[in-house]
Amino acid sequence: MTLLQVQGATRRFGGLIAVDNVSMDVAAGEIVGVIGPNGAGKTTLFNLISGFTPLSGGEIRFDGARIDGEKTFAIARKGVGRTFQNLRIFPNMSLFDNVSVGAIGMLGAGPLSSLRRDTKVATEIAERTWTALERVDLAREAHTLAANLSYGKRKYLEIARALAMAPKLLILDEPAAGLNDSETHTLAAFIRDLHAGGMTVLLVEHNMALVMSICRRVVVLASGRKIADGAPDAVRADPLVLESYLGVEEEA
Amino acid sequence: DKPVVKLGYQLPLTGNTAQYGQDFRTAAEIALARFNSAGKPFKVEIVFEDSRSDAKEGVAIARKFVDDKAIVGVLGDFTSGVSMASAQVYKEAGMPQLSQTASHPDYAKISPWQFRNITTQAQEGPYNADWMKARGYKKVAIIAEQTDWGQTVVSNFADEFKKAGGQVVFSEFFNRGLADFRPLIAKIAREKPDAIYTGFFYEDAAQFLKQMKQLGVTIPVHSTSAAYNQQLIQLAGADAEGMHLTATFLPSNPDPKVQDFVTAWKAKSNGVDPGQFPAQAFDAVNIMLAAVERASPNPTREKVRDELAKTKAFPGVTGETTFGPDREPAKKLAKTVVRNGQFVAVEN
Amino acid sequence: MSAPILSISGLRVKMGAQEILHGLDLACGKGEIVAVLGANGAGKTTLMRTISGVYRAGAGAIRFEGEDIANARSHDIVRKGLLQAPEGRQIFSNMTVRENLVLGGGALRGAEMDRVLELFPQLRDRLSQIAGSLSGGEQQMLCIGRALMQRPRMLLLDEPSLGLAPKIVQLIFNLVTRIREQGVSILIVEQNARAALKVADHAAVMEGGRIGLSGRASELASDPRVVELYLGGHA
Amino acid sequence: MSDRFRARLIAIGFLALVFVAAPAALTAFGKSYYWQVADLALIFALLAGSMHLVTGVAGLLQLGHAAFYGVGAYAAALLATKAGLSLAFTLPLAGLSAATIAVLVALPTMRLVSIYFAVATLAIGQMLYLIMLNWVEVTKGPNGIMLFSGMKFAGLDLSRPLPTYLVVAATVCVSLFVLHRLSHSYYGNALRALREDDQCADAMGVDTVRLKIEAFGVSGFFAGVAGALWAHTAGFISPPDFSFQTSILILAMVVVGGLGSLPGAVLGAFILILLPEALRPFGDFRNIAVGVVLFASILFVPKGLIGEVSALDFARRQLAGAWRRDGAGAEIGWR
Amino acid sequence: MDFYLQQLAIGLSVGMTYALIAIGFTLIFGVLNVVNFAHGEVYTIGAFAGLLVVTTFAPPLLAVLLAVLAVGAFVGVGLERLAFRPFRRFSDEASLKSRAMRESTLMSSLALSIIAREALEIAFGSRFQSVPVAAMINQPIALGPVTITNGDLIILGVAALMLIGLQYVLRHTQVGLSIRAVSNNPLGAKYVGVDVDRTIVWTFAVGSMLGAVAGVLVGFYYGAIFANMGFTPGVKAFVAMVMGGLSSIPGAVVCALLLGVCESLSTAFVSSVWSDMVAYGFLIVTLIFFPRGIFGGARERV
Ligand SMILES: Nc1ncnc2c1ncn2[C@@H]1O[C@H](COP(=O)(O)OP(=O)(O)OP(=O)(O)O)[C@@H](O)[C@H]1O
Ligand SMILES: Nc1ncnc2c1ncn2[C@@H]1O[C@H](COP(=O)(O)OP(=O)(O)OP(=O)(O)O)[C@@H](O)[C@H]1O
Ligand SMILES: [Mg+2]
Ligand SMILES: [Mg+2]
Repeated sequence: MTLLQVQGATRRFGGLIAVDNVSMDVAAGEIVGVIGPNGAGKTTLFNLISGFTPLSGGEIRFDGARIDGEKTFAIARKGVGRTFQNLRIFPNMSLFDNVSVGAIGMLGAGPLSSLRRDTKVATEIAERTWTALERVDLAREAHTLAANLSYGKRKYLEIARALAMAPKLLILDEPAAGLNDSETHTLAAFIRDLHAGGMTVLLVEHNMALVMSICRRVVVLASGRKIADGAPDAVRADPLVLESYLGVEEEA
Repeated sequence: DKPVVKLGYQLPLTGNTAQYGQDFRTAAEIALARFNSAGKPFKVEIVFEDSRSDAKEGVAIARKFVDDKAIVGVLGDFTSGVSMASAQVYKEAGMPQLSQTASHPDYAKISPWQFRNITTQAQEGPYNADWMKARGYKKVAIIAEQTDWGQTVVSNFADEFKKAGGQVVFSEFFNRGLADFRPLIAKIAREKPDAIYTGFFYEDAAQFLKQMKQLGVTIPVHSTSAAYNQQLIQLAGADAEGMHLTATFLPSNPDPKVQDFVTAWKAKSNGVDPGQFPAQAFDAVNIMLAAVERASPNPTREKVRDELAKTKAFPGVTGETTFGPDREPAKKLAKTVVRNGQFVAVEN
Repeated sequence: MSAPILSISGLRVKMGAQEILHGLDLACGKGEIVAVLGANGAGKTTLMRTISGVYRAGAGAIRFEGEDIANARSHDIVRKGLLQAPEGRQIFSNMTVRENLVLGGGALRGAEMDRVLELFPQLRDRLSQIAGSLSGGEQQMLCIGRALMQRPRMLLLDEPSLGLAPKIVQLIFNLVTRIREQGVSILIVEQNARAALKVADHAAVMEGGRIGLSGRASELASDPRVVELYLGGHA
Repeated sequence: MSDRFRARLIAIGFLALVFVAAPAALTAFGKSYYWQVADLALIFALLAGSMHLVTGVAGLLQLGHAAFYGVGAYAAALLATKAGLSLAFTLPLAGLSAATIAVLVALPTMRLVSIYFAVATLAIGQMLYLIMLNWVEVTKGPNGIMLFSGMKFAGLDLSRPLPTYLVVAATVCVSLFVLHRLSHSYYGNALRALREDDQCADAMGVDTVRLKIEAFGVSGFFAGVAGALWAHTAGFISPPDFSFQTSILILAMVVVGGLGSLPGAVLGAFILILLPEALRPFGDFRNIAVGVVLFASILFVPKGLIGEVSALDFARRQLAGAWRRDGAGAEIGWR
Repeated sequence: MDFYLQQLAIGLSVGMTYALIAIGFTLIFGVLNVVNFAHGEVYTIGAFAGLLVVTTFAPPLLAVLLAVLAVGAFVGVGLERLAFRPFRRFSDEASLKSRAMRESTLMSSLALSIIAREALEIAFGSRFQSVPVAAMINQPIALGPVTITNGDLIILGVAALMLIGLQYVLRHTQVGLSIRAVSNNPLGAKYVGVDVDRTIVWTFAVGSMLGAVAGVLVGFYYGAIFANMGFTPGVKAFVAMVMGGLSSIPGAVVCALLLGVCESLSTAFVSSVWSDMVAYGFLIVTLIFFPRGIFGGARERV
């Protein structure tokens, strides 16, 4: 079943066409990688999907319904969780509080029910938050301020926050940036784990090793256009991709 | 030693209206010094408290005064707003309150404990209306500050002026401390009135007059005793020339009481003549002191109140004060004009 | 190792009550590339910021060309020719690309600008674009370019390959070698250990606020612990 | 000691302090002045608490808070004088009117962020102030409104100091409890997310616009309640009580106490009300002294006398304000 | 028609006085992204300094302005030391991003402004000071149906000079670039070798010089110098700055003029008491259509 369907998505910034008539599908339970040179429009594509940037043309469907034109939070509530390329954590909040926001947003909890303690909503939020924190192994530090975290842990914090939303589609924008090889391995295992649990993942990554090892399908963007879409090995051998993205001397 | 009777005085000693409060304190100190050196069988002390023209501070001060059993009467506050908020406390606790300036029409109605010795616009407005009518003005523009007092300036004047057959061609308020009166002046000038009747204090008066000159508008200006202050002439200079206004107090009045006060005042304030408000405060304090004296020995708040109510033809520097049954004063008003940098009395 | 251009000894840095660097020693020879590896949170960025005078050094010495620059003010450090392309890029997001570069360049702007744009042709087309709207990789190029504008004697790079496409990463590492050939010494913090060890002369591994291992880059690249921890298990 | 038990203990201790110890001490002093100051401090504690929700927790710098205080005061005064309603009705109705106005004016400004929002609130505050001052037909303009009736409830005369104090204290305590629950529960977390990064919160499914409006409305409600308390205790209100200076005073309370910290806001209110009174003996210099104290406290404790972290920790751990995970007893606070 | 022309002229001249204050205010906001609540007091101090100079030496206006510039610079540097620098000791990320820090400087400058105002009040009283007639700059000049004053021309000249000078400095000099860099990203500025402290001190000095000159000019224009004179124009300048988009000085000037015209026309068409209402309403409407001010940039991308 197709979970996400992007059709002819276009986005212009003034004269610049950042995303140019891109179409792609993501089936439920898939892990799809999006790669492409810097400035190819990958983040912009993700912003279009998650509703941060309005489309200049085309349409986006999620779970069968059109979501372009919807408000960002409404799209999130439909089940699109994301992380940001330039980390966006809540620095003056504890890790627990950071992650809880994901659950709070999804449950749409209002002020009245918060007047009583230990309501069902509250328990549910706590439950989801702890689960997400444990999942990324940050539960022990749940009470420290997010600002005191190192870069790598912030990445996991962001992921945990998205997981607390219990999304149907998880969008990761360069999750491995700033991680060393062994950390990347851990991350890869982590994502595979998520996938095994049934999560659909769409990710942008420049770390080819990660992309090649976890994605069944890779979409390549260049200058806003889709130039390739297929199995990792096929994409890797594509001369166009080699030239514009990977460079001649290829990474191991 | 002599027994001590205490009075409270709540007034703005800091903040935007501090200049008025400071003057009241100076005037009160003069009055008090006279009284205490006159060989009375008891001594009076005045407790000054700064209200900053802020109602919440005023109410707290009122409570403080009420708590002090030795205080038998209170003077102040400056603005009607603060005076009236405090009045609720005095009403409930039974404390005579005499304000030198509160001009809100409802102030004295709050309870039998509230008095004031400022001429209300109920008296001054019609007086000015008749005066201006007599000077032959048919079309008049009115402006006044947007305060409780300004409201009474406009309504009392306009009612009488219209009754006398005049026409009010323009009537508007402005917010106190308005920096630029020119849009308003231009608007008045467009109506081509014979004269302008104004309700403002001396600072706004000075700005208004200077800016009229700036725009080349030469319509005669009349005002109330609130603008009566030597500072007006200092600030506006030649632009103040020819402004007409009423007053109950003239420093040039040869009456020895007045001259005595003027000398004492000048000694305390760099030789500047006192204006209407200090004189008002000076009289208020004296009226209160006289009531205390009549209520002695062992004055109580009730006794002081009753004696205040009996004040009849009290000879003050602002003329004689009599409290009617409504605890409002009746005063004799004088006509003045600014001429050669002086306020001078005129007949017409 | 040749005479060190930068030598750090016994450096201690505290953030609030917590000590993050506990007496760290590190040296970088003139004209050398030294790579610093380390897990997340090891304190690499803290070290880099302290060298540039952004954080206060609690104790210890930082000598640059023989002069102690510990706790010197950051602009004096820059003036001595010690430049950094920091973590998080720290570009001026609502100024144009050109203004960002010019700010880096001071008096040298004209000549250096051409050189830098030659290295990063992609920036040339975007000179008057607001820097905040650049893509992540473009911002990284801008950040390095900005540091190069001042003709550094020594360059500190904090994860320069972060967020860059493989092709650009290669470019950056080629660049690092080229910059070194021009006599600039380089201290580079990298998570891409493989690439970093390839270009570096020396390397050090940071663990919990101290230098754990250090030595020639080629030796470290075959050290089993490094292989295990930073090279994903295979050399 | 279980957290429930400890929370009860603290709550009982606090209530005893406010409703037994304080009145007893005040009665012993026998000075109505102290009662007055206590009432005032409580009213401003509520004002600061309500501003804390928007400015401290939700991070929306609010420069027009006094206007909602004014709307509440005017609503109460008009209802009491025109319709003869008693305190039991005027309090909630004043809150509701202020909340309604707050929501109405919030609607067009919710797209604004940071300082733009602050200036919009400043403008709205000034506009409401001008309405109070100049809409003479309804508000009586500069003449203000006098509540001859004093404070009455169900035929009881509450205008003596003790009953007045008890009414004020009870209202303020209940309101502060609600504010405490709002800012220390998950709802507070949503607001905090808004403060830290609204775009990011949006991506988490938080309806930021609605949240802003809600926070604004709730904060307006309690400011309105405070206004009603002021109207009934003072017996006379006029526009200058609700000017920009009052907004700044409330903001100063929140900042001195610690942005984001409810106990801080309350403490800040106590300090900035009590200090100028305590400094009366210094005469003309007392306001300079207030400035100096303000300056020193910001300089030496820039995160506030009770910072957000410790306030949250206390509220969640000691007051059992945390919500918990089913089964596992883990508490959620800050350490 | 003449009436409206006259009102327009008055509005422009009122707007000019707001613009004069807004320029320095915006400059300071531009570097620190914090509101300097004490700017109104700098303005007041400038006016008092000018008055003292005039009453003791009676020098020509230009000399008064120079003296006031010196006072302004001094006050600005002092203000920065006391109210702003102490809060830069925190360089960790949480503090840099924390609003508490930003609001701390807002409050510290507010506290200093309270101290300054109360001190002025104790020293000079809160009454209006009388300005010697010779020093006043309000000689009427008739331009056809419209009357303006020599003060309008002087203020226009000074404001234009300030505006053009600052625009040149900010856009075309390294100093100006540094100022904008510090405003945009103080941490980044450190990495490119900008002396952040010095840049900030200089900006404060210059901004306060402009503020002080504004004070003395407006003081001599209206002949109203008093301890609380900075409050209302300070608020108006703040509003103009925000309407203009915060960091755009020309934007602030244009909006200050708009505000002035708006006030005088609303007095003409409605009434004086409601003129502020119209001005604030105008602000709200502007912000609804331009949520980041008329000349403000877009929000940073995600
Ligand atoms: N708000 C904007 N205004 C103007 N240009 C923009 C804006 N957002 C993005 N762009 C431009 O659109 C292009 C695509 O940017 P995008 O961030 O999507 O690239 P990307 O593929 O994510 O690159 P990277 O891998 O470096 O993150 C870039 O050239 C960028 O400069
Ligand atoms: N402002 C701060 N206050 C308290 N602790 C901090 C602060 N900044 C950093 N730390 C802590 O210092 C340690 C080192 O952080 P640093 O950013 O230097 O690590 P790093 O080696 O650069 O990691 P990464 O590879 O993730 O960038 C981390 O444990 C971090 O939590
Ligand atoms: Mg991207
Ligand atoms: Mg780092």
